[in-house]
This record gives sequence, structure tokens and C-alpha cells, in this order.
Amino acid sequence: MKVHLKIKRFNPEKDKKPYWGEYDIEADEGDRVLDALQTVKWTIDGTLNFRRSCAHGICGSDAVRINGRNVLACKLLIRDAVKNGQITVEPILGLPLIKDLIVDMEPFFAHYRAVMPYLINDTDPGERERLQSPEERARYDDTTKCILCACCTTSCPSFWARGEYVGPAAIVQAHRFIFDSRDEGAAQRLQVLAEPDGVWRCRTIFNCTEVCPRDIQVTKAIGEVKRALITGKLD
Amino acid sequence: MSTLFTTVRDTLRYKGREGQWLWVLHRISGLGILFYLILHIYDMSLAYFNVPVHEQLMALFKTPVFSALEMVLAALLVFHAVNGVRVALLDLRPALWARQQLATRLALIITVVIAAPTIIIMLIYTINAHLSAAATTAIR
Amino acid sequence: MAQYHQFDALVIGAGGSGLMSALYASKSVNTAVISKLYPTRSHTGAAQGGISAALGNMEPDKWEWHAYDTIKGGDFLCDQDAVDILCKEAIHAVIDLEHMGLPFDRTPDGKISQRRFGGHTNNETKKPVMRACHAADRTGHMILQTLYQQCIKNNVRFFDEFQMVDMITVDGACRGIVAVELNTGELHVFHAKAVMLATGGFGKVWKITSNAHSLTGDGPAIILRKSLPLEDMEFYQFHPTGIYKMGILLSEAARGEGAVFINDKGERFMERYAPTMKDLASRDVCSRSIYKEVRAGNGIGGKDYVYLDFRPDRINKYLEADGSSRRVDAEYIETRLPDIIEFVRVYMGIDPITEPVPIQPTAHYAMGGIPTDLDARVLADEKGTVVEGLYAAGEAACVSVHGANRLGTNSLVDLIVYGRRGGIHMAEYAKQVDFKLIGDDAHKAAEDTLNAIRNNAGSEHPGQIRKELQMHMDEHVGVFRTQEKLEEALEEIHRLKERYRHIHIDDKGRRWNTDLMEAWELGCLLDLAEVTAVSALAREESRGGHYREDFPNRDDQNFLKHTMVWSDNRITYKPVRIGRYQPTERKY
Amino acid sequence: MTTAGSTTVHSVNRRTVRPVAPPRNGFERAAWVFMRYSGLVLVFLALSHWGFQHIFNSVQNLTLESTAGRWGVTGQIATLQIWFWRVYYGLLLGLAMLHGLNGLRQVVYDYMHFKPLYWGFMTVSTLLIVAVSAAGIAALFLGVNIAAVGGAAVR
Ligand SMILES: Cc1cc2nc3c(=O)[nH]c(=O)nc-3n(C[C@H](O)[C@H](O)[C@H](O)COP(=O)(O)OP(=O)(O)OC[C@H]3O[C@@H](n4cnc5c(N)ncnc54)[C@H](O)[C@@H]3O)c2cc1C
Ligand code: HEM
Ligand code: SF4
Ligand code: F3S
Ligand code: FES
Repeated sequence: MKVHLKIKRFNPEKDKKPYWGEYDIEADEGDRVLDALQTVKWTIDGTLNFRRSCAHGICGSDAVRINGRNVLACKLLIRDAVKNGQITVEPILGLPLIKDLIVDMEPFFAHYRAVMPYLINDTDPGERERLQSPEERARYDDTTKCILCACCTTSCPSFWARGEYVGPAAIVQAHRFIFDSRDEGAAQRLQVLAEPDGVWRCRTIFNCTEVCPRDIQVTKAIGEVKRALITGKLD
Repeated sequence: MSTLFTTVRDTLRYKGREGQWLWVLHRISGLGILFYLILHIYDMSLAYFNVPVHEQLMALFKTPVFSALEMVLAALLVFHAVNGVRVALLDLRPALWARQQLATRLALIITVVIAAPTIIIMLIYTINAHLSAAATTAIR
Repeated sequence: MAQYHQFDALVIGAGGSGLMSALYASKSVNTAVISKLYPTRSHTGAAQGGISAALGNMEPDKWEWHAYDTIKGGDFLCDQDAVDILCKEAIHAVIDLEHMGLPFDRTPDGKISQRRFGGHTNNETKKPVMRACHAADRTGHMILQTLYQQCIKNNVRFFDEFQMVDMITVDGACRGIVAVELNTGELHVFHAKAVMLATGGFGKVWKITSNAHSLTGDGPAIILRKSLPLEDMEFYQFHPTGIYKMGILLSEAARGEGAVFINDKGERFMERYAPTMKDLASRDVCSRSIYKEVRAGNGIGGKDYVYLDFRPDRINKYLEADGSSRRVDAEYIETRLPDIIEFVRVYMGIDPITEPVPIQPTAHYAMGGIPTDLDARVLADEKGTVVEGLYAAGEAACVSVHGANRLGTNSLVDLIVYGRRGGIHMAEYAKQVDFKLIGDDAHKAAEDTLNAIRNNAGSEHPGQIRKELQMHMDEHVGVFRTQEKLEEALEEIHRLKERYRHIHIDDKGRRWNTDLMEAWELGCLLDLAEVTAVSALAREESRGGHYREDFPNRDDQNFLKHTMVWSDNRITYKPVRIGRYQPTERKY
Repeated sequence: MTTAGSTTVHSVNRRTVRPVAPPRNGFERAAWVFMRYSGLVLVFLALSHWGFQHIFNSVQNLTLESTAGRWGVTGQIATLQIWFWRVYYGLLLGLAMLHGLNGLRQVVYDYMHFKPLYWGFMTVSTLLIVAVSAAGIAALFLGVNIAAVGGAAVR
């Protein structure tokens, strides 16, 4: 089918302001929007830039805004994306724009690192694995799925307002460890999240949950962290 | 403050769902109510501290323009209350998270159900008051 | 001018193998990781099914069985000492990962849960054994995340979105690399005592592939350009279950849980090709069987695909037929294989719980690569001469533990076992030696190469060349090969290489110039495609993933040896190190 | 669900509840909790007040006299009824202003990243709100100053 692509373009070496690039391509209904971007890059205009790698929603490279909402370009099919023969593609919001669809991810990863996203447990585990019951394992399963694509954080109005807010992705990562029965760093992480730019910035807006390509219950995870802070209990 | 600009711009650019718009409204309504309340309490305190000014202000509040503003405020207050309850319940009762889409819709419906009659009643009062005032002047 | 950095140990690539070696090297020396992707974007994150280790958590198992399965799976081309290390150290390595926080699925008594996987057996009963440790069907994702987390914890220095484009060698020794900082377009010279190449595979040589866009084999290609050889390049694995037309992988874990192949007649055809292991026979066997069905006209609707069926009621039917008491239901399948079920729903628009899934073999894994010794040191020739200061691990390397065909889950084992060994060795080495001088113009060659691409005013379009390359490779250097096809492919590749010299690119800028980098990567793909075809042409036998229709049998007499190929298409061979197991006929 | 046969050992933990030490900085947490609970209380107070003023009655009918009916008149001895209104309005005023003040703080914190500006704005706003609230409470307890407009017309 014929598709009209409207892509937000910006080249820091040439342009003062972003502008719309418009392209007409031929695409299959079942193609990914990422394929359409590749088609533009490979056959019409090689200067178009975007990040991508796995092409099946697993690496988190290609978070962009399609028709106004955050998605992974490789996880949205053309047939679901076309509106009146047209697809609009823009960079995600809230992070500094670098070039075309590429934004600076550094602030995002800085927040990630801030929540100590690694197992903290200094006791000697011995020769064999630490034991963990299936129930304990299930407790934090949802948040282990995160691929750090930033769809959630960059859809959050609280984050747009204040980039210092650690954002849903970092909280999801913290949650993954806080609720892991093998971890002993919950108190340290909760300390970080109790700061003014921690979980309390979350206004329960749900944009994050709605866009998470891994279907993580982001707001729920944030809520569980808030509850742990209030009740002093991890349950 | 430039972030105020970016948030407003990004909020308009981003195609969020109900949750986003309800948040915007909640914020605006909260600030609106606060502003109104400061004025209102100031005014009422003058009932002790400076009665003549109090009386003047009361007269001002009875003018049609202020009546209209008050109706808007009524809607905002009702919305803020209902939506506040939604947010508070969602936050305090995590089991409800799964139903958040429904919750946003319910909040809007309840707001309308409460606010609409309220505003109509206020409208009737206002019109009546102005009619009878007109009548009184006419008789005089 | 280029920016200059100095590190004791330098790791190129932040997939499982790169991060594992960085983690271990950083414990004692100053280490940096350079990656063209953010580490968590590496393709290790796409690995689904599991990582094998003979933990024996579910049923009796021994690492020796694992070793034998690996060697048999590799059609006896594996170096058996390397396999022994792999399977013995796998146990410790998996437990190490658990200690680092990897969220493995658990048994009811809290141990790491394991499942069946193709080619893994109980050597006594010959039945499939539960050996693959897993975290749902996201095992690779969890490994990648866990290793990255640990690297953050240990303050490993990362240069994210830096792409290596050249290696600095002086007197045959490696002294560093040159990389482009994608964000600025600037060149950086990284001076190091030890360099580890962990740049992953090169599946993008083919069109239908499970591999990421970024898997262009930069590391192996640079090795070729430095007049060093690659090993066993003809052995490339085609995974039987790629989503039809897209190539997205549906893990073998699906079959481990009971899914089966079905042809147009509704037959479970693997019963004919592998009577014992059936659908869990090794990948090369399954892929060939699928195409044989297709050729016999048994493809679905006469087309070039078959079904993978994991409807719970069908699975139960087949389990019953196999005499197994195990039963599954929809919920179980959904919790065991959540991601691949979602892939099918998203990309095919069908529900695998109620419908069979169209699949076709997909280019998946390079058994061959940069030859290394047991400590991941790169070898310069068939005699085993070590390239000083240079290491390689992961899919980019070839130790060779996978031989002619890799067993499912063994790549992840390879990453962490040899990644770790390499990391430790690098650190030891770096502690013993001093920095040796590199020239001021170390970046010059890379700069010239990139400028040549940037300023070339030819008429050829890189996108077009890539497309044609992939098409030819799919057609001629795929699951079935013949001399004729391979010669034709080679001719085409040479023609494409010639055209490549006349390309032009649209983007002449510096910052984030992916047009330039993709054109450079295309050069790597062409080089690798060429040596793959050359190696395949020279091996006149069929073994594992390499199947010559004109030589359908294995020929231990003449070809029980590893191929070493150079960029000038020269080929030499080196012997296979046989240990406890003598080659026998491979039957599943 | 089918799980591969394996003996069950009961030493592993099946309950997932664990205690965790609460963090030091409790202010944001307290503010957050306060916003929810004060909000819930305000639903009753604010909406009932609005109801009295706008539905069962109207601002249009509001006079000094009607106010005095609830607050009492300056100097008057408070009746039980007047005490009721004092508590009711006091609570409403206090909670609403605190709730609003903290709400304002949240909003301003989002948008004013320049620390001095933030603190300056919040100091002024807090002073204003506290002053107005104090005046309101004072008036509530002191009663309507009918004397100022010429005597005890109401009674
Ligand atoms: C879909 C899929 C499923 C799989 N499932 C399994 C499984 O279940 N079990 C199993 O054992 N194996 C599986 N495999 C195979 C296994 O995942 C891979 O072989 C393995 O992850 C490769 O890891 P690696 O560390 O070598 O490289 P990768 O993880 O591919 O990482 C390569 C790294 O190198 C970097 N890089 C590349 N070029 C450059 C350059 N020029 N400059 C700088 N950096 C560069 C990249 O940024 C990246 O960080 C699967 C593979 C695929 C594709
Ligand atoms: C009528 C009952 C009320 C309820 C149930 C209620 C509930 C809430 C809740 C739950 C919040 C927190 C929202 C969040 O953190 O995301 C909030 C915020 C706020 N409220 Fe109320 N409130 C009520 C009345 C008022 C009143 C009377 C005022 C004015 C004085 C007010 C002003 C505000 C302001 C300014 C905010 C901040 C908005 C923001 O951060 O976006 N509210 N309200
Ligand atoms: S929580 Fe979801 S949306 Fe957010 S970064 Fe992780 S995967 Fe992406
Ligand atoms: S969108 Fe933002 S406000 Fe909270 S619920 Fe999600 S983080
Ligand atoms: S390209 Fe990997 S998530 Fe889209």
C-alpha cells in the first residue's frame, strides 16, 4: 500500500529548527514502521537518522513518537499506524534532541544508575545458587522485563516538567531489586526514591503504563514503591 | 519557568490518554480553587476587619460576571474533588490499578452528573435574583 | 586530530561476552568497554530459550553428557578440550550469574529451573534432558541486564555509541583500536595493552535472519583486513523456526515445551527424519528437514514454509503419543513462553494458542569466526601463533566449541565461560606488560577510509548493494549448497565488491552520520560474505550446518579439520583436537 | 499448571512480605499522604459548604446578616451552634489552605527550577496564604463586626 510518511527532521549542523520531511513510499501492511523508516533511508534520503537494532521490540533502541504517542517503531505495524494514508514520526520528548529522531539518552541512563540497579547482597552465597521460591521470583517478575527503551519516562508529564525526576523507568528498575528476596539494598534505594525528585513526583498519570512496549504495569510498580515507603513493608 | 512552556507545549504535542488530560485539569482546577479561596477568605475576614469593603466585595460577587466565574469554579471544584478521590483511591488501593481506564471515565461521568445540576441551580438563582432586583427597581 | 585514551584492557562490544570479560578484567586492571550500541541494546538481549549447564536440578545430569551432546551436535568438528572446559565451567558460570542477581525461573524448592532443548540428552537413556536454565523466554535479556548491572556496580568505564573502525597493530601485536564517536563524528584512538573483540555475529549477510541490524561482523572483518585469518566460516547456522518472511526467532524452547513441526498434510514430519529426538533434533537437521518437506511439495499451501504448532491440546496429544505423562495448558504455555507468543501476536497477527504458526528457517548464528585459544587469545595462523594483546570471545570468535553446528543454549554458555576466561587472562597479561608505543598517526588509516566513503562521488547506492548481497546469499549460500551455486554467489559478491568501490552516500555531515557508518558496515558484510562462500566452496563434504548437495556425506578422511580463510581467499586447514570421543555417525 | 516433578522442600519462603527501614527524609512522604487524606476529608467539607452556599442557598441571597447568623456577632457569647460553625469552617479553611499550599508547592517545584526564584515565590505565597488564613480564622472567632455598619440591626 502507499504510505505518506511525515518525519520530524533536524540536522544540528545545518538547521536552526526542526522541520517536517515528507516521503511517499510503498509498504506492506504487515511491515513494521521501522521498515518504512529503513525504506526512506535506503532508497530516498540517506541523511535520515534514527537508532535501531533488533527490529523486534527487544533491544529498546527505537523509541519514537508515532502519531503523537511513544512506541517502538519496530513494534508497530504499518496497518495499525496509518491514519488517512499517513504516518507521523517524531522524536521522543523530554530529552535533548540531537539529530532527526535521535535524542540524547544520557540523562535517562543517569537516572537509571542513580537507583543502584544491581543486586546488593554481601553475604557469601556459597557454592550453589541462592534459593528463591517461585512465589518470591514471581513477586518482581513484571519489572525484570524492562528494556530501558525510555518510552515511559519520556511520556511522563512530570518528567517533561522536571528532568530531574528519576522517572518511571528508573523506578521500575529499582522495583525489580527492591522486591527481589535476594537483595539487601532496598533501604538504600528507597532512600534515593524518597527524595523530592523520587517517586513522589509521580502524579499517577498512567501515560507510562499505556506506552510500555513490554506491557509492564509501570504505575503499579511505582505505587508499590510508594506503599513500601509509607508502610515500611515490602509486600 | 521555561519548563512551564515545555510542559504545556509537550502536553499539547503528546497524544496522551485520559490520564494526562485529567492531570492537566486537576492542576488547573486546584490552582483555580486556591486562588478563589484566598480571595474568598480575605473577603470574609473583612466581615470583622473592614465591613464596608466586605459589603462592596459582596456586591461585586453578585454581578453576572462573577456569577459566571463562580459557575466555572463550581465545575472545577466538583471535578477536582471527584478526580482527587479517583487519584487517592488508586494510590491507596493498588488493586484498582487494573481498572484505571474505567476510573478515568467514571470520574468524568460523576463530575458531569454532579456539576451540571449544580450549575443549573446556580443559574436559576442568579437569574431569579437579577429578575427580582430588576422588578424591585421597576416598582420603585 | 583524534582524541587519545589509554586503558590496560579494552573490550569492544557490550554483549554477553564483552560485558563478562570486562567485568572480570576490571576486577584488577583499568578497563573500558566500547560499544556502537548502548550495552543493553546488544543482541544478547534477544536470546530467548536458555543457557545450558549440567546442574542436575530437575533430573540427573553430568557435564560429560553435556560435552558429548555438544560434540555430537557439532558433528565432531569441535575441539574437544575446549568443549570440556565449556561444559565443566558452565556449571560454575551459571551459578555465578545467579549470584550476580540473574532472575532465573525456579523449581518448587527454590533452585534454578531447567528445561529441555534441542540436542541435549541424557546419554544413558538417549532421551532429551532438562539442562537449559531459563528465565521465561528472556534468558538473554536477563543475562545482558545482569552483566550490565554488575559492570555499573564495579564502575567499568563505558564508551557508548562509539564504533570501532580500525585496529592498531604494530609488529603483529595489537596495541589498541580506533573508534568513531557517533555523536560527534570524531575519531578516538584507544591505546591499550590488551584488546578483546566481542562484536557479535554477522547475520545481516543474509536477508531472512534472526539477527539485529547492527550485526554486521565488524570485528571479524577488521581481523581480515589486518591479514589475519577467520576460522570455519562455512559453518553458519540456520535456525529452523523463524517467523515466516521476517526471520524473527521463535526459540527452540517452544519445542522444548512440546511444540512440533507440521507440514501441509498435518504430519509431524520430524518423526521421519529423527525418530528418537524428533522435533528436538539439532537445528541443522530440523532446518534441512523443513526444506526437504517444502521440496516434496509438503510446504503449507505448496509454499516455502511449514507450521510450528504449540496449541496446548496438540502438544498434549503428542506428549501422550510419546508416552510422556506431562501435560500443558494455555496458562502454562503463556507463562513459559510469553515473549515469543507476543511476537507471533504482534508480527503475524495470529494467536499461537489457537492457531499454528508459519515458520521458515532463518540465518541465525556463526559457528565460525576469529580463531582463539582456550584463553580467548586470537590466533594468527593454523599453527596456533598467538597475536599478542588481542583477544576475542562470543559469537565473533571461534574457539571452537560449536564445531559444525551449535546446540541451542550453548552460545550463551560460550559467552560467559570464554568471556570470563578471556577477561581474566587479559588482566593477567596487562599486569605483566608495559604500554608499547603507537604512532601519532594511528588514526590516519581509519580517517582515510571514512573520508573515502564520505567523499566518493560514485553512482552506486549502498542500500541497493546490501539488498542484492542478501538476496544472493539467501539463494546460494543458504541451507543447501552446491558448487555451482557457491561459484555463482562468489562471482556476484565480487561484482558487488567492485560496485561498492563506486558508492556515494547522501549524508556528508559529522554528527550521527549513520549513512556513513552503514556504508562502512556494508564493506564488512561484503568481506564476510566472500570468505563464507570461499570456505563453503572448499569444503567438499556435508557436516553440521554446512550441507553440500553435491557432497551429501560427511567425509572425515579429508575434512575432519578446521578451515582458516584469509582476505585474499587463501585457505589453510588445521586439525581438530579430538579428545575422548571419536567421530561416529550422527543420528537423532 | 504443570511443573516438572521435583520434591518440595519447605525451607523456601513462600510469603513475600518483608520489613524495610523507612528513609530519613519523610517530608515528601508526609506531604503526599496528607494530600490524599486531606483531599478525602475535603470532599465532605468543601462540597457540603458549596452545597449550603450555592444550592440550598445562593450567593445572591448572602448578606452580612446571614453570615452573622452562623459566625455570631462581635462580642456575642458563642452558642453551641456557633461553635459548630467555628469548628466546621476552621477545619475547612485550615485543611483547604494547607492542601492548596502544598499543591501550589508541587506545581511551583515542577516549573521553577531556579532555586532562589522557587524559594522566593514560595516564601511570598506562604506568607500570603498564612496571613489570609489567620485573618479568616480570626474573623471566624471574632464574629461579624456589625457595629461597624451601625449597630445591632440583625437581632
Ligand atoms: C533471536 C536470537 C535468539 C537466541 N537465543 C539463544 C539462546 O536461547 N541460547 C543461546 O545460547 N544463544 C542464543 N542466541 C545466540 C546468542 O544470543 C548470540 O550468539 C550471543 O548473544 C552473541 O553475543 P556476543 O556477546 O558475542 O555479541 P552481541 O550480544 O551481539 O553484542 C555485540 C556487541 O558488539 C558491539 N559492536 C559490534 N560492532 C562494533 C563495533 N564496530 N564497534 C563497537 N562495538 C561494536 C555491539 O554494540 C554489541 O554491544 C540467540 C540469538 C538470536 C539472534
Ligand atoms: C474537594 C476535595 C479535594 C480533593 C479530593 C482533593 C484531592 C487532591 C489530591 C489527591 C491531590 C494530589 C494530586 C496529585 O498529587 O497528583 C490534589 C492536588 C491539589 N489540590 Fe486538591 N483536593 C480537594 C480540594 C482542593 C481544594 C479546596 C484546593 C484549593 C485550595 C485544592 C488545591 C489543590 C492543588 C493546588 C493541588 C496540586 C495539583 C497538582 O499537583 O497538580 N484541592 N488535590
Ligand atoms: S518500563 Fe517499559 S517503557 Fe519504561 S523503559 Fe522499561 S520497557 Fe521501556
Ligand atoms: S506517566 Fe508519570 S506521573 Fe506517574 S504514572 Fe507514569 S510516572
Ligand atoms: S529495534 Fe530493537 S526495540 Fe526496536
